[in-house]
Order: sequence, then structure tokens, then C-alpha cells
Amino acid sequence: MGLIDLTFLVLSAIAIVSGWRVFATDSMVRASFLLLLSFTAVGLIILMLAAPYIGIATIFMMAVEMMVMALFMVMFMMNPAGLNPMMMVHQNRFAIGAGIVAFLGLSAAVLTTDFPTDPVDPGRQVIRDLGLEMLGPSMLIFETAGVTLLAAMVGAVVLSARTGRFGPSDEGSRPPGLEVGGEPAGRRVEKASGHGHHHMHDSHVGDEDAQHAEGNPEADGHNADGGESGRRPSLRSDWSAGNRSMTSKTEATS
Amino acid sequence: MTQVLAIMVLPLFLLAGIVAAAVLDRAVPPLVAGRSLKASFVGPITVASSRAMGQTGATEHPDTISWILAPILYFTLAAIGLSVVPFAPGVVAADLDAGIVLWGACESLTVVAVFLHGWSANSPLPLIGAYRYVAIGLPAMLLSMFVLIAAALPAQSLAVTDIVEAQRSVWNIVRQPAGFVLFLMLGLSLSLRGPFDFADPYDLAGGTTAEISGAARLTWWLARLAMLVSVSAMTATVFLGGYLGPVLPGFVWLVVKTGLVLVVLVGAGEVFARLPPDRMMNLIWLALLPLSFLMLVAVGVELLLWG
Amino acid sequence: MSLVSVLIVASALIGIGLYGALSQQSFVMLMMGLELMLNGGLLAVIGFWSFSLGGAPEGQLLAIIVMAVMAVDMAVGFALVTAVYRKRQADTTESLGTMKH
Amino acid sequence: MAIAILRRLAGAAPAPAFPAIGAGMRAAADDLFLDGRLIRADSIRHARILLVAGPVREADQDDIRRLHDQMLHPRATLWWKSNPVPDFAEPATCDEDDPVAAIEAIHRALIEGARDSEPDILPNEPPNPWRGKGDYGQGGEGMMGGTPYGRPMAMTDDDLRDGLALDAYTAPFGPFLPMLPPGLKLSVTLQGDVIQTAKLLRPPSAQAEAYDGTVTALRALGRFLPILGLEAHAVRCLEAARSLSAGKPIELAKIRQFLFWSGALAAIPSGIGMVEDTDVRMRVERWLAALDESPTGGLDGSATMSPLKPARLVDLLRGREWSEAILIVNSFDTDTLISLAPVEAEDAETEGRAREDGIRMDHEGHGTHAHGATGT
Repeated sequence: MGLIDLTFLVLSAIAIVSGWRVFATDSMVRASFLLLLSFTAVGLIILMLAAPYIGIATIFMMAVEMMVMALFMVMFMMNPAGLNPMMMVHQNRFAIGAGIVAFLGLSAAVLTTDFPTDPVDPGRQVIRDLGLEMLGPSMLIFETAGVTLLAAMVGAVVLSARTGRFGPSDEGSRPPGLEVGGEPAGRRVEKASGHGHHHMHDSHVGDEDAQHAEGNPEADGHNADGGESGRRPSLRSDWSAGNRSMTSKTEATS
Repeated sequence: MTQVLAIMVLPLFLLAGIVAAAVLDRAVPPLVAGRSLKASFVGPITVASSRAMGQTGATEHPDTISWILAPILYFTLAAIGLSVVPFAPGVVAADLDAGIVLWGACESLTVVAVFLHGWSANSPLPLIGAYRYVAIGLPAMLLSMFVLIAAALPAQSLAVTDIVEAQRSVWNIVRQPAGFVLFLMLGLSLSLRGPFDFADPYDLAGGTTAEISGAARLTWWLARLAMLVSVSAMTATVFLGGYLGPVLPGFVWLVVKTGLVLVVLVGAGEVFARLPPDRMMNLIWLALLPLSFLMLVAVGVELLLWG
Repeated sequence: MSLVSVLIVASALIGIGLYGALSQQSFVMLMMGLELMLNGGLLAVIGFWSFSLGGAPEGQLLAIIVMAVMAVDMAVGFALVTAVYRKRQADTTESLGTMKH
Repeated sequence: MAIAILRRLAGAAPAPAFPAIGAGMRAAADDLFLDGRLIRADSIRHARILLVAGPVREADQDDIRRLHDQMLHPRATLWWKSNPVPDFAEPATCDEDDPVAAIEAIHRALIEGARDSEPDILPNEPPNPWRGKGDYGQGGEGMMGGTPYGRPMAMTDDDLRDGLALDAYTAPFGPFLPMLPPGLKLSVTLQGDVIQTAKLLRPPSAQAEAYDGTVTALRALGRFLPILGLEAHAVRCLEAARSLSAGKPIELAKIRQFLFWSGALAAIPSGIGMVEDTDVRMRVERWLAALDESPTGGLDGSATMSPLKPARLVDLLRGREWSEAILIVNSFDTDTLISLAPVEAEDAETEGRAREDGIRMDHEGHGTHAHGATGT
């Protein structure tokens, strides 16, 4: 076993183990940086596979992505520091099964297929190739990817901004009424729907999937609202509040 | 063979640079403050030994592993970043075809290292410092990539050695002076200095360093200086022609240019005011990032017409 | 290091990612699962490119596209999480029983 | 051998001291740290010597004890023109005008081992009991409950800025944080670094600095500029203030010029800390204007000293980012700040509560008690 094989083994082990630990750690920040570690190991393997640009760019991009991911984790997840043990899973057994089946299936396919052997020439200028390909024959694909990214950026800003399509998005966007200040058009929604809560109340530590998958999340949310002090009720307002805000908005604009 | 030589030179270069930066750090503030100049080699060493002797701080339930690893990661990134810099024609530790992409990866991982340093202390002020740094560090890094791509355009290569060779006719600082200034700003941001020191500032009682002491603080301090040296060498290479220069050997030119950038960075860190993070973020996204686009377009047009 | 070993590592990453995407309740963790699967995909693409394609540039281009997909996935994913959170204070999949309001 | 060399070198280093400033000693402490033999520590963790300057208020005594315990070994305390707080064994005191020699002597003795490091005063107990509770003994129940490791789980709270209601964090800050005026203690609720609410727990201690035109302006600048990262300029201002009060002539035009080129004024956001139609930037401009005029004239004292009843500091801080808030607080002189910061009955009550609720970072291991080093 040469040095290259050994390095490859170590990097693969790091990639797989840290990839697994992502879903087994309690702290969200640790989870995102473990994923970064996994990506870094894969990036180095890619580097060994004679694709320096792709390998380093993976590390580069993933460092930024995982940094942002960590921030979002801290923003939205409970328990970001991992102070309490946590396990937020559903359909755990099914998911484990699916993962194993996917791994075994793909591995079996890999092992039984006879791949052509045509290794990349070490002297080949792969980065130059890539650049000429991107701005030459595959220009259209590359440009499409660029436009898609731009659209994603615009979409992301629109989606996450507070100003929704019909007024502030945190009040629940409602279509305008058929007449000025009238009832919103469209179907009414029952009040109970979607009353989920940021902090789920009950313990999921070591939960088996069955209990949780069948538990009613909405009921959980209500218990949390009622049972714990210091929790804020859902921001979601009902229709009448929505009407008021609609009215005031039309008044302001007219 | 030359690669082995470069790998041997690298730690010496880094060490000498750190010492020079530490001396400058003690000499420049009195100069700016209008006091008598007391540059000495002994000053930094006594402070370093004083720190080495202290106890390392501990908060309740910090993330110990990342707390210890963050300064080491930071230092390592400085060394890796320096490894793409050619010390003389053909003498480079990591002669990669994608050299500036590796430098970019170091930049982005630096943000991660600083964030981890603040986050793992498990204390409010370091955490605020960590967040702020991410908010400013990420866009600063983003614009540095445009600047670097504009520098790579004339060379038609992502390799740092080719970028240096492409400057034989004209240095990149002439091609894109604004890019040079933007890259200096990135240097301040990477080494947590002056106007871009959003991680360890005074108004957070030392920010990410607020809870550390002793050897941990010493390591962090050394890592910051190492990053300063690394970014100075990179600036000298990408914008000032690196080892190119008449009469003197290439290595000497690189040292001289790196030293010059080092002085400019340390001076700028003391002389210019730091904007509150919100204003700085607006400045970067609304003014500096478009400026870096413009520089990129300008260099592209120039090469297209006259290149 | 051969194509088979690289592909087996890639399928292990895809398997773990699939587990994460199916089992995690939190949106952000779910996205981590997706990213891990894409990671495996990226490794497989480069593996094929390196061992079986003789370094044809289209293989690298596909890898670039995979990276773009990762970026889009992240951007839109986080925007959706933010939008849903604004409206419902919810960050788990169970709290989205309905797509309406 | 190596240790002995290290020790010798460390003994020659400037002494890192953290000043805990009491009533009437702020200017003296500022002047003290112009001396090259001392380093002013930004955080108590970086200090080896706790310098208590001036009388300690009754209410601050506990904070001094906590501050002391947060200092890492080897450590010592020097009481400079101060009355040692009970519980300190064999306190070292100094009543001279210039305590640098005393500080240096203590520092050297500490490094050489001639002086023992001071032991803890307070017991090392977390503010919220947690050990042994919960599934893993971490003090919490489930994912959200309890006080894991002594910290209550953060809960979501309304947000002032963009309406995204995320976890809020409440903690007391002060009274000896270096960037806040000495004595000021606030309980701050943060989302990110935006202040959602601030409550005044303790007003700043009185400084009785006689109003003196240019000198006052220079001192104010010297305290304000480090927030903008201009430590060297701040030293220049403080040094000028010291020379000026000693009757030595100085060149003020140069200071103005340096500050102009630093972009300090442009860095300050306009419209923050608005009191009587002047914001932070205008108050800084007024200090700069005072540099132009004759050493004792200029700067109309009454303009800054007028009674500012309607404004309250806590209202000025609401919705501001941390660094903006620090700029606001430091743009007032101490007397104005005291008039802006009346302690209200409910606030005084909340101090007790904040002490119980506040999320604390206590030390484990080596016996330091104390709440977030940086919090005190």
C-alpha cells in the first residue's frame, strides 16, 4: 500500500465518519463544522484525483456555505450550543434502512459494473481545459447555471425579506379583498392549522421514531404555548387582524 | 529540489516576518501618538514570555476542542497561504495551478477559525465579536476574489508563479490601483486589525480574546501576526511584482516589498477609524463590491483591446 | 485508490446523506443531509472523470454544475426557512402539515 | 533553566493591570496608563493586577470580589486611594499620587514567586444549581428544559429590527467594563448585537471633573476614540490633556488634523443618541471645536450641562447595535450621563432578579467563581 492509498484511506475515513457525526452531535454549530470537515476531506480526495481547481474550490465554497449554515443553525435551532442532549428525528428506522439500502445498492452496482479505464493524463492542463470548455462549447450550460444562481439570489431575497407580497410576511400574507377594505379573496383557512412552534415542548431524547412520528405536532405546539412561561404565542394572527392591517394599508395608500 | 528549498525557507520567512510585525506593532502606535519612538526587539519578547507564563482562561462549559484548535487553525492557514508565494523564480512551496484559489480557500477558512474562536468561549462578548467578524469578513473575502481574478486575467492563469511572471511588463498595482487598496483592506480584515478589527475590538473588551489568557492568547497573537505576514507577502506578489526587480536577487526584492506592505498595513491599522459594523457592511456591499466588479471589467476591456 | 474505492466512498456519503435528509426534523439539518448527498455525487463525478473519461473537460463542467446546485439549494433553502419561520415560528417539518398560511 | 529565563523576561515586561475605577478617579487612572511600564488590560482575563482606584461603592463590592476571582493566577490586587473591600486578606494599599512603582513591585514579586497569588474570595458555585439534574446530569430536561450547565435556555423574543423573532439573550454588563463609564451597570437584552431593551441597574459613579474647556474635550476624546479603533490617537489626546492641565503648551492643530484624516467623524453614524437636537457626531464635533479655541475658553460648559430631563439613557440605547450603543454612552460626560440615568424603583428591583435569571458563564475547575469575565 503506497502513500497515496494510505492518504486516500485516511481522508475517506474522515469524510465518512465526520459525515455521520453531523447527525449524531448535539450542537448545531458543531454539526455544520463537522460537515465542513467532511467536505474538506472530499475536496482533498478530489485534489488527489488530479482535479485541483474543483477540489480547492469545493473547500473554498463549502467553508463559506458552512459558515452561513452555522449562523442559520444558531438562529433557528434550539439549543445551538448543545447544552442538552437532543435527538430530533422522525421515521428513524426507515431512514436508517433507506440509507443502508442506498449504500449497499450503489456499492453493489459499483462492484458488479465493469468500468472503462481511461485515466487522466498527469500532464494535461485540466484547469485550462475547464476554462475553455466553460466559455467555449458548453457556454450555454455555464450561462444557464449563472442565470439560475442569479434567480436563486433574487428569489432568496424576496422570500426572506419582511415585506411579503401582500403586506408584512410575518402576519401571514393574504390576498387583497375584492373591494377596497373588503374580505380577502380566496378560501379561508381553519385557525388551528399550522400552529407549530419554534420550540417543541416535549422531550425527544432517545425517542424512538414511532412515538414521535405519530405524535401530533400541533398539539405539541399548543401545549408549549400553554404550559411554559416565557414562551411567546405564535405571531400568526387571525383573519380579523389581517383585515385591519389591510384596511389601514389601503387607507395609507389612497 | 527547489520545492524542498522553498519549504525550508517558508518557516524562516514566517518567523522573521512575525518578529518584524511585532516590533512594528510596538513602534508604530507611539509614532502615531506623537511620543518618543522606542522600537526594540526585547519588548515583544518580554510581553510574549509574560503571556506564556500565565494561566489559560476557562469559562464554564466551553467547546474546549475548538477553543484550542481555532488559533492553531488560524496559524496553519497563514502558513498554507504563504506556501503559494514564490520566494524566487521557481522557488515555491506549493506550485499549484490553482494557487490563488488555494489562497481564497485560506481566506474563507480564516473566517471559520475566527468564528470558532469566539463561539467556543461560551461567553457573550466573544460571541458578538465572532458574529460581527463573519458579517464583515465574508463580503470582504468575496471582493478579494474579484480583485484576485482581475490580477490573474493578464497572466491567463490561476497559478501565482504565472501571475508574477505576467508582471514583467507592468505591475498589477498600475493595472488596478483600486484593487490594490481593496486587497490591503482584506489584509486588515484577515489579520483583525484597526478599521477591520471586528472580532477583537476594544468595545467588546477584546472580543474573541476576552476570555482567554496565557498560552492561548499568545498563540492567537502569533497567529494574527503570521496572517499579517502572509497577506503582506501575497499582496507584494500579486500587485508589486513579487520577486521581480533589477540588480538585487529576487528573494531580497520580495522581502523588501513584503516589509513595505507590512509597514503600510500596520500604519493603516493605527491611523484610520473603524466604522460601526452596520455602516461597514453597507460600505462593502454597496460601494466596494461594485468597485471590484468595475476593476475586473476594466482590466478585461484593457486586455481585450490592447492585450 | 481506484475508481471502485472512490465510488464506494461516494455511495457511503450518499447513504449517510439520505439518512439525514429522511430522518431530520429540522429544516436546516435536513438541508445538511441534502448537501452530504451532493457531496457524494460530486466525488463520484470527479472519480469517473479521473479514471474513466481520460480527463474530458465536460466531466469537470458537470462538477461545477453540482457545486452550483449546492449553492442554489442553500440559498433558496435558507430563504424558505426564514419565510416559514417568520410566518409560523416553525423550524421543523412536522409544523408544516399544510402549505397554506 | 528555560523557566528561569522566561521568568526574567516576563518580569521585565510591562505590568498588565485592570483598573476598577471608583468615584473621582477616572482622570487619574487615564493618566496613569500613559506610563509605558503599565499595560491597560482590555479584559480582566488579560490582567495580572487588579487596580482598584478610588472609593468603592457599597453596591459595587460584590462586583469587585467577582472581578478579582475572574483574574487568572498569578494575581494580585492593589488598592489605590481606596478602602479595601472586606474579605480581601492582607490588602496591599497605596495612597501616593503615582502608584506605578508599587504596581511594578507587586508585578515583579508575583512573577518571581516572592508573592503568593491571591486565593479566591467567593465560592466557585454556578448561579443556577444544575449538577446531577437531568438525564445526563447536565441540569436540563429534554431538549429545552431546566438550566443546563447553569444557564436557562434562551427563549424567543420580539425583534425590533426586522421582525424575525429569534432567541433573545439577557445579561448584566458593568460596572467595570472598560468601554463603559466606571460604575455604570446595565442589564441588556440582545438579539444578535442589537439591543432590544436596556435597564439601568446602577448609575455611573460621580467623577467631579471640573469643567475646563479644552482639557475636558481632550479627555472626552481620549475615552471616545478607542471605540473607533484609534487607540494611538486617544493616547495623543490624553497626553495633551495631561500636559495642558500641568500648564505646558501643546499643539492642538495637529490633533485636529490627525483626527480629520482618520475619518473618525465620518465613521460615526448620524442621528444616534439624539438629546436636545444633538447627536453623537455633533457632540464629538463640539469637542473638536473646543480644540481650536483658547485652552480654557471654547466649549460652552452650559451647553452640555443643561438638565436633560426628558431623555433617558435606556431609551437612547433601545434598538441600537452594541457598538453604536457604546458610542452613545461615551459621548456624554459623566455628569450628563448621571442625569440621563435615573435609577428607577423597578430597575433597582430587577437587579436582584437579573442576577438570578441572567445567563451566566461561570468558571469550572480552577476555582474561580464569577460571571462572564467580560460581564463585570
